[in-house]
Amino acid sequence: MDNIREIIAKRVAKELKDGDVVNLGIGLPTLVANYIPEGVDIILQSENGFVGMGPAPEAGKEEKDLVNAGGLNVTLMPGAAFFDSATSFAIIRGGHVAATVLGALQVDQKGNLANWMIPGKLVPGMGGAMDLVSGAKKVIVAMEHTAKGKAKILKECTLPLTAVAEVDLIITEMGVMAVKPEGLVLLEINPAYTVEDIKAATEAELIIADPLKDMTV
Amino acid sequence: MDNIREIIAKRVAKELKDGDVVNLGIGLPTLVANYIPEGVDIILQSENGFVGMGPAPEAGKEEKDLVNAGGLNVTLMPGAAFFDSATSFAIIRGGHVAATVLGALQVDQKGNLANWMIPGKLVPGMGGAMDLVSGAKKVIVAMEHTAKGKAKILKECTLPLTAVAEVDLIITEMGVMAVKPEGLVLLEINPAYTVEDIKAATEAELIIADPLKDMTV
Amino acid sequence: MHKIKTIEEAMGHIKDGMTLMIGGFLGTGTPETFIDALIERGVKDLTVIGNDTGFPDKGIGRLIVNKQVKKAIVSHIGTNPETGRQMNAGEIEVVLVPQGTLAEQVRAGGAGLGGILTPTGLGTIVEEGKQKVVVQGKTYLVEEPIRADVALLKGAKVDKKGNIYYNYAARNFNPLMAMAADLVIVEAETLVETGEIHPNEVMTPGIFVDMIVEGGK
Amino acid sequence: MHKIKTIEEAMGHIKDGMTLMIGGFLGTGTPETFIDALIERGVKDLTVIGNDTGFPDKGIGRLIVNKQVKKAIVSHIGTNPETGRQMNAGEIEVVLVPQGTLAEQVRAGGAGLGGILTPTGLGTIVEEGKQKVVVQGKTYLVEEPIRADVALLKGAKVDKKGNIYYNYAARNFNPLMAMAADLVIVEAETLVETGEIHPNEVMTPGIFVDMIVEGGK
Repeated sequence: MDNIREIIAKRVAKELKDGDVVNLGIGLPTLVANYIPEGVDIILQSENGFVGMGPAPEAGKEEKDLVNAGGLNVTLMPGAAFFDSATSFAIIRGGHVAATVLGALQVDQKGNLANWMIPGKLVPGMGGAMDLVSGAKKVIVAMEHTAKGKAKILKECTLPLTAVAEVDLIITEMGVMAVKPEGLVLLEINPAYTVEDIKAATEAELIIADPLKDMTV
Repeated sequence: MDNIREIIAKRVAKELKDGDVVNLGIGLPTLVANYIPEGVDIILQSENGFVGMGPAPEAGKEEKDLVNAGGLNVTLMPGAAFFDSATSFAIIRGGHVAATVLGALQVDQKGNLANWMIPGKLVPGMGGAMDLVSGAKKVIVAMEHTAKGKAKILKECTLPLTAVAEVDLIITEMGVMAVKPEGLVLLEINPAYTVEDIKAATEAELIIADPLKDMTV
Repeated sequence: MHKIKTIEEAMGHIKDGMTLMIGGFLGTGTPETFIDALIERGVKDLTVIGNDTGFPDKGIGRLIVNKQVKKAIVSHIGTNPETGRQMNAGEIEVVLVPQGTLAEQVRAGGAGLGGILTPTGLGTIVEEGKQKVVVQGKTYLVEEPIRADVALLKGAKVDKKGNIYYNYAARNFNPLMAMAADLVIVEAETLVETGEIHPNEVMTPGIFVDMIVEGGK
Repeated sequence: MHKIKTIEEAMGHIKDGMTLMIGGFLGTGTPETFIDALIERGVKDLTVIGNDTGFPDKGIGRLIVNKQVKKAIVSHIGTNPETGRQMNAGEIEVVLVPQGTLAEQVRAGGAGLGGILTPTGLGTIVEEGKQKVVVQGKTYLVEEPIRADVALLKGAKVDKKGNIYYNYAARNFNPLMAMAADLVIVEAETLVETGEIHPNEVMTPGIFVDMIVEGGK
């Protein structure tokens, strides 16, 4: 389990380029920050109102009011800057975030995403996710490939959508998939799995890239 | 001439209440600041981006970047605050300005105002005037009653409008007029003039208040 | 204009059934002393506008747990299970709004705008019942302005004119809400003399603030 | 991400026919060193977006006098008679926009909004050719977002990550334009080390800024 999350986070980290402003969702996406390659300087945006977020502080060194969008204490990198929520989402909606990484309940081959509610069951709310997915230049869904054996990568989402046709890349422990005009293309495969394994775990129609690369982390 | 401007500015000053945020237009309206009654603390807003504007500095004490919307050096009152142009007009449009005082080329009995262009002749632009007139709680037109003997207070403006039905009060050297549902009401008269004088200098239909008060400054 | 009040004076203005904007993001930047007072006074049937419903023991969540809220307009409720429970039981109405949209709606309410056009939520249930406008060939949702009877804010430093300086991520919705309510009350962690916040560094101009209560946590 | 450039490097990106946003209000907050360089380089057919056309010898006005501007989108031209002369002679196109509307249009361009709804200009020639939307029973004009190829800004203090601190009324349109152009270049009156501007007091986050040129006036 932890190994799966680590694989996903490490692979996502390779998508990020020097100077990118990146928003990492709560949970698995947060781990991505631990695996940024040497020499790559990314700037983390936190939608509660700042850029230049650093890692968690040492115990006892927490600063009041210095928390991330999950309410957890963080630190600051040199050059950090704070702003109000309207400016925070001007950054997000205005295309100033190079990439947003977030989880999904479902994602489909058209790039639709559902990650904010299960009617009659779980309605946590969309928070900033709808704006992030609409506004970020690149939307990366980072998640385990299936949920308790059930496919999450579908022909068409059945849950209420977060956004329509905004997902660019799906990264799971099994591989890397891109949403393209021709459909959902499997670009890379984790050598621990076969194409048949992935097809079996995916409801969406997968187009297999040729050549199909190994997913290295 | 100077006496006329002084009379108008003094009378306008009496409209302002303690704590009011006020925007004074360029020219005659600027003089109003010199006549604020004792004990009345008004806050001047300058649409180029601050509240808490004070009078002109002594010669040699000008501060760079500390200028009013006319580009002239000013000083700051205690508690002044600066902001960007979007916030400046959020203040103006959002009804946070209690009163705006500005001049007019024409104003009419329905409260329409024209003060930003004369087609084919003079097109300086509206600057912040359209927002100020739309957004301020009280719009006071402060001007000489006529221009070279020609009426400026009309039945209906003929020049391109700055805003429709937004003027509340017109203050000239001859008197004080309020735009009301029933029409343009002469509330106060400068004892130096008769009602007939004012009627002759005004194209708009004037309703004479009963009692008609003296305009005291 | 003496703005400094006791908490009893200030909170006495909040009546059953009112609409309140409350600053903060998961409790960071929320005026907890005001929440304490509202709980003590037992005002009920409140409509609350804020980023989220905090936690059961922190932020806006405490008013929910104490059953003083009949309607919440927020971007998420996931961190406070009691909000979800009351919603499912039909005890509270919850309106979920994308975070960036909520920020702009509050800003529009304070800025005299009739709303904003956003791509966020297009093709999702968020668009239900809303007007759409096509601009430059793209479709946008019309999101309407929001205002409240009272805004409750927290500032790190507040001067005696009501100028506010926020610390780190405690800023969030506070400066937006400061513009969008009929009565604006700020909790000052530290009350300072007028002038101690440099005019360049004021984050909420005092002209928006009606009352200051010393002694935030 | 090394952002510090020579003025030659930075200004080399500005080509004939480009659309430029230029910060400042009657020249205060205008990057005059960049204007010098544009005059020296002789780039022409520019579309310029700014608050005003300054004075003949100050601010944007100098580009007008030097006949490098084919179109100006501004709120007023009254302080620069040469703009009016060129306009009447058909040598330049001038689009006059209410100042608060212009500020919101630039902000919308940077914030990913499809525009804003404003009451300003209703019933005047400003409304010609524009969509209208009725919200909560009131009619508003749809004002569309504006973007530019390049934004030219001036900061009082700029750190090496591009974080900007503005002085007094020199802020005006600068922070809005910082969000709304493909290439953002700031003139630093004083270049400081990263961290010298407190993260709370950054007025334009460095993520918006592509290039910094030291040595503004």
